[in-house]
Amino acid sequence: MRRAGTKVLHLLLLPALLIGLYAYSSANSDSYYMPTPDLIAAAFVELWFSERFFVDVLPSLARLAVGFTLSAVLGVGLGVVLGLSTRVRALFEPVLEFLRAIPPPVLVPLMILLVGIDDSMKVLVIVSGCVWPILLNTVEGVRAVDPVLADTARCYGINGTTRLRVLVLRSASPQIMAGLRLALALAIILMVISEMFASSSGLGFAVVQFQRSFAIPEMWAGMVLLGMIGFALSVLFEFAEGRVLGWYRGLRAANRGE
Amino acid sequence: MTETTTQGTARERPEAPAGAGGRPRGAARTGPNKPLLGAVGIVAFLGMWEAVPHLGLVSERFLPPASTVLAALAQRATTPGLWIAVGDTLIGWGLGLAIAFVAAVLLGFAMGALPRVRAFTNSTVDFLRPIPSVALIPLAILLYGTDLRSTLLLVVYACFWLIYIQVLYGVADVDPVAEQTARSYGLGRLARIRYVVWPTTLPYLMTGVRLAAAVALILAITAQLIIGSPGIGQEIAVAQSSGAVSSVYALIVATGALGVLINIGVRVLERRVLRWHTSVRGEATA
Amino acid sequence: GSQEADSDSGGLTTVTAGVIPIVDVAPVYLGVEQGFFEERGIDLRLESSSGGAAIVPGVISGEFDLGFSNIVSLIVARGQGLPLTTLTNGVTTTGEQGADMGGVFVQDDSSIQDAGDLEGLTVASNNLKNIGDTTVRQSVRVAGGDPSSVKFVELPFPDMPAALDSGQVDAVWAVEPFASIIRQAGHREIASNFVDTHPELSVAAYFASEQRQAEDPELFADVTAALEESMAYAQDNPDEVRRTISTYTEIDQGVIDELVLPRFPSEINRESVRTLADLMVTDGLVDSEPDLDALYGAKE
Amino acid sequence: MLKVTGLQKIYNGGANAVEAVRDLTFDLGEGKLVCLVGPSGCGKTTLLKCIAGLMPPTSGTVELAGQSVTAPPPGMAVVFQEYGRSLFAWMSVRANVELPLKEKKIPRGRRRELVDESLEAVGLTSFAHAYPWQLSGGMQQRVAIARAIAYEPQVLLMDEPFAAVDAQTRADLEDLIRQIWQRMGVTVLFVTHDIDEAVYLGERVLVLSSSPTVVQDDITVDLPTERDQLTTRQDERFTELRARVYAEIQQAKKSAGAAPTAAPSVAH
Amino acid sequence: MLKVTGLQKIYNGGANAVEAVRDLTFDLGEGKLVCLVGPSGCGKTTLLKCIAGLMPPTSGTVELAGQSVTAPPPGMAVVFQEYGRSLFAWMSVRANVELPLKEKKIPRGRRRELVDESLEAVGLTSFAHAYPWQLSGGMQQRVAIARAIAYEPQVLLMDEPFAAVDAQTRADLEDLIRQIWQRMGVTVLFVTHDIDEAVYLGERVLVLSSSPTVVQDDITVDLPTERDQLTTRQDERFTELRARVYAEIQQAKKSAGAAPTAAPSVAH
Ligand SMILES: Nc1ncnc2c1ncn2[C@@H]1O[C@H](COP(=O)(O)OP(=O)(O)OP(=O)(O)O)[C@@H](O)[C@H]1O
Ligand SMILES: Nc1ncnc2c1ncn2[C@@H]1O[C@H](COP(=O)(O)OP(=O)(O)OP(=O)(O)O)[C@@H](O)[C@H]1O
Ligand SMILES: O=[N+]([O-])[O-]
Ligand SMILES: [Mg+2]
Ligand SMILES: [Mg+2]
Repeated sequence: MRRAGTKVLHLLLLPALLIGLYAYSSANSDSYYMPTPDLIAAAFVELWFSERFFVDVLPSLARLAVGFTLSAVLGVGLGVVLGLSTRVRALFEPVLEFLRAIPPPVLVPLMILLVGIDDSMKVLVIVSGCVWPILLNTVEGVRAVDPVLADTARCYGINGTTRLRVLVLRSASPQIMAGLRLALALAIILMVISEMFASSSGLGFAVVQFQRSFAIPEMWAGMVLLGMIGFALSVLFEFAEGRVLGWYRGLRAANRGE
Repeated sequence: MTETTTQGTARERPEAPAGAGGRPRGAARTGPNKPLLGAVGIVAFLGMWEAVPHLGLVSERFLPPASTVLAALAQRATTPGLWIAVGDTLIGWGLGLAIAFVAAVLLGFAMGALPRVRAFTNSTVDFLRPIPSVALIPLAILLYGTDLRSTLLLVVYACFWLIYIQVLYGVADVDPVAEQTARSYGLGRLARIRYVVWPTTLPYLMTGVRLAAAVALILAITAQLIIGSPGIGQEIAVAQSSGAVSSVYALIVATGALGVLINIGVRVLERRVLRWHTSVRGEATA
Repeated sequence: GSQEADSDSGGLTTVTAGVIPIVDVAPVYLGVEQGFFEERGIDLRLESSSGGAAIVPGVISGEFDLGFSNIVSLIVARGQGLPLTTLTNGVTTTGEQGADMGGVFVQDDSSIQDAGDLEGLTVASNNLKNIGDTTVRQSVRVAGGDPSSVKFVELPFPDMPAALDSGQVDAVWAVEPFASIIRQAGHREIASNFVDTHPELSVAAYFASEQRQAEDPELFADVTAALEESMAYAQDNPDEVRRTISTYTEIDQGVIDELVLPRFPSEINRESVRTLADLMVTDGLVDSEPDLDALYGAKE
Repeated sequence: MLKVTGLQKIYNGGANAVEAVRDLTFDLGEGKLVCLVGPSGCGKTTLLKCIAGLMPPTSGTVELAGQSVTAPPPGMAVVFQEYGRSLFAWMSVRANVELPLKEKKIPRGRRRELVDESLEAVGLTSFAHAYPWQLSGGMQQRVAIARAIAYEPQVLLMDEPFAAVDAQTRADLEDLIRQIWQRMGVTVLFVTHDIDEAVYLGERVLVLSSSPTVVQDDITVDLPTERDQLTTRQDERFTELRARVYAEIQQAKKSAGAAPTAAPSVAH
Repeated sequence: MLKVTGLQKIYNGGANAVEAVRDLTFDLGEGKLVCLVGPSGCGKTTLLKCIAGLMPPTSGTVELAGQSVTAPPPGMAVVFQEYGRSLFAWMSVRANVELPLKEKKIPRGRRRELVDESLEAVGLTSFAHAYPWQLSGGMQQRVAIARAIAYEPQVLLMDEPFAAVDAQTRADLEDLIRQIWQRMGVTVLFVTHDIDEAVYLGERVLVLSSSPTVVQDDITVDLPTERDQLTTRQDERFTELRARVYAEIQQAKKSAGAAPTAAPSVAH
């Protein structure tokens, strides 16, 4: 009971303070771009407790899911290959760094040329941005595999996919999880960016549309929803991470005598 | 895959296979070839790019071949305009990255050291992180107009989270035995941060910096693109709205080249500060 | 932001204008060149921005003293209560079918013959719920089609030539210089949507915030006069316009020579805007009848 | 000096609890050198960590110089069983040894002296600038020892500190520890699994039972204070004591073997 | 079976090179049990890694069953000195032992048997489901040993495998190794720093010099094949051999001490 209370406090205290602060400053400012929280809340209810949720939000979430999953597969896959071989890494790193530095918005025309303007383009935009944290973290995690453990695996003939599964991926997993966690938030951001092009619906499209038509409370309501989605996904992620990194957390806690 | 798995441990890589004369060959083979391999990669990439429009896979009007774009870039590089734009972009990039770095590191270490406080911030952090920088543009303009500070706001907002999250994971990675050693020898909290937590976090931080360096560049340029403050982004915007396709790609190439240079810088730094780390020491001779 | 218009050393008052680096704003570049602003003690600084999303908040915050935007965006902004009013007209359609500064284009071998054939098809517009889709719907309506069945997708103008070329959309609504680029690529124009809406349609305008204007009415009178003089000059000197364009854009000279220039009357054609506003109501861009008088301000 | 009372430690690894230490009570006068032996897994490391204030006991108390220990007390040095992981990979050997001295605000000149002396004592002078991971196992362990002795602690806790070094080096290091102990009056708690070593080094040998652990026996080593690798080990009394400790440990293990259900289950 | 010829190993840590092993030549017949002793840091681990095919020697060759070793040969098991780091932290004890058997495609039933037997042999049956980091140092080391013996190797390389266990357990494990060796005819190379252990276990003891290392001596242990912790260790020949090995090691260390410049410099 007490524990649940603390949890709720952890969850809500700071947001409540921040909302209070915002309410205070927006009430004392006549800035058009800072509507009071009640206006935002009203817009939120009106917008998202309607069929818009199904028209705009769900398809966006679907693209988000596909984009994130693809990024994870691609990032981890490529990251393992690059992490394991100095030479492959030397070969590809400059090109990858080149691509990484290019803003997704300016790549969109090229993507339209290559894959068209439908959902696959949007997924590609998401992937093009959020694969990087996963890729980089995987590379670094793989590079840092404990040499004693790697030697052990080699001696016992643990090769190929087993080696990948039981040695490389597992020991890199703390760092891979860091990458995935970053990518999750980026995926939401990129979902919005992707819907700035060749769209006619979607949550990102809606937010940009509100912004352009100066429907400011609605725009903030969209951002709040983005934040909530981010929060919900991160709770899910936390859960998944707890399972994947259970050993790691135990290991770190063990020596503290817990 | 099988090739790399049978011979790819971090420790083993630097060692040379025995030559007939017993002279180590490894250093000679992997060492100087690294930049060369990178150059090969770039050349292959440019070759593919050159081929795609020539083969008619994509119309030359929309994706000019690499040679055309590089020529356009070379031509631009003779004018001061490009260099001024690069300079403007790098200022926004560097300042934004530096601010994000300092803020994220300070806060990350503070939160790592104060898990109780951190528990109160998690929900807010998770809520704020997915809010896209680009959606903050009107707010930025309203607050700071079109000057550098708007760009900085966007750059800092996006980069801060990247570094912050990396630092949190890094701080959590401290080896308990090392931590206990430090505590038992009476190292205070600050000393432990400096001598134990900081080095453990460094690899994570370096990855964070590499990520953030590119994101900072991306956002500096996106901000210029949308807000119109001077820099490469604005040049891209002008070229785009003029339908000057080669110019757009030339500027993109300039951006990518900046990214490559920045990464080289970070890698050099990494080899210095992480020479003790498994990921680097395994390749020390390479 | 420059809340107070700064005075520079030459005794000129610095005024900042947020503009988009496109053909439409050539008159102000010309006006600066010709000294129309300086004559009135104004040092006009032109800051290029990507579009209304940046210019409107810039004007609201006082970062820009004035800005350039299309009429529909201004009507929407005013409808949302943003205290903006127009200064002068920006650009007006040529009024000539098939020879306007913007139009609807299809692939040359497409079976689409006129706007009526767009029923059920996909058309790209740079922004949705804005001037493009509203006027294209009107073209469809005029050609006897059902505008509600046309599907619009958002695509930036620079991406339209490629999207049309590769058949990813059935038609695009594009303006100069992309209209010329698309024409030069051999595509076909099927409608002049501005003309279909109104032969004298005011497409864009210069605007400022009410507050700034109230603070410094004389300055804005001078700005407006200089803008008007610039527009008149541009209207009379199309070659000058083409020459200026090459100074602030990177449009290919071959395209510049072919561009269809808009007209630059300094007066907003209120009847055409009324028509547009009615279409906005019909198409659901705004909930209620826009108060256009508020948009024009209390000047007249 | 050091007083352990009713110490119990239960590890709470998830749902299942492991009672590593059941009930330990003993004390240790100032300047004493006590060796701790016991079967593998009986809780020696656990006990040491509780004494060092690195781990809170489940129940019972640890007092050092009359003060209850809740955090690592000042003036204490620990040599960890996991010597490899207790060295900072990012620092040279020298920096590893020097770091605690810096924290102790020892002036640079003296620090230098202490580091040089202790590295010399463990035979690693020429490796001062190497990184720990460039050293062999035994060398790493000696770095950890050098760090502890350079620190000039009042209390020295050592967890199988010579496990990785060769016989000759081990003998040298044993003598080094006794010599430091005698010269500086430091209180030493020394965990070892080598019975000869325990008897040779200690004034007392504490024998722990199998887990869940209690003190099985507390044997006073009544050998002369001046000890010597050759003569002491040939001493008859040495052999007797050695045999007694050996028997106790076998006893400790047997009782565990007889009651295999007493072995903690860490299943999950 | 195993033939090491002119083996040299230079570590190339940055600009400065360390010649860990200078010139080693020896061979080892099939089914032999040879112990390797030598001063701390003399290159025993380095040698083992070269033999295991984990590290290419700088010059010289290693041949196993007539084949030049360039990668870990099949049928070989290694117990690493850094036992803690050689266990997979994300797997239970049981899974750690079972993993190589899975890779060897041993059927499930047999695998189960092997794992159970080997855990039983090292006394860890009740910890099968624990994670390695829930174990004490000695227990972790025993997991590594269990993994090696469950693997049923033809060649077994062990690097100070009993360093972290108590005397009694150590004696038991020594007997276990001899028993497995006799029963299965496995070729064993056993690194230890315990001279008694080397003599008790081996058929031959190889003594290495200080670094840069050569073979200092090669001593045949002419004790009866049936050995026993009590009687063998009381055997006079045992004491003689023991003394000889001890003298050799001291010799090895002394020659290094006499020429301190021979100590490799890892400075940078
Ligand atoms: N983090 C942990 N979680 C659960 N159980 C643990 C943990 N650490 C130790 N144990 C258990 O506590 C018991 C005592 O462990 P400890 O490391 O103190 O033994 P030890 O006497 O030092 O053994 P050794 O001589 O092998 O080092 C063991 O049974 C071990 O399994
Ligand atoms: N990665 C490395 N880089 C540089 N030098 C190394 C490295 N590994 C080992 N050495 C050096 O090689 C020499 C031999 O090391 P090795 O680990 O083989 O010794 P060892 O005989 O196993 O010693 P111990 O009994 O202490 O385990 C040592 O001087 C050590 O400093
Ligand atoms: O925050 N970003 O818009 O990338
Ligand atoms: Mg222990
Ligand atoms: Mg070794």
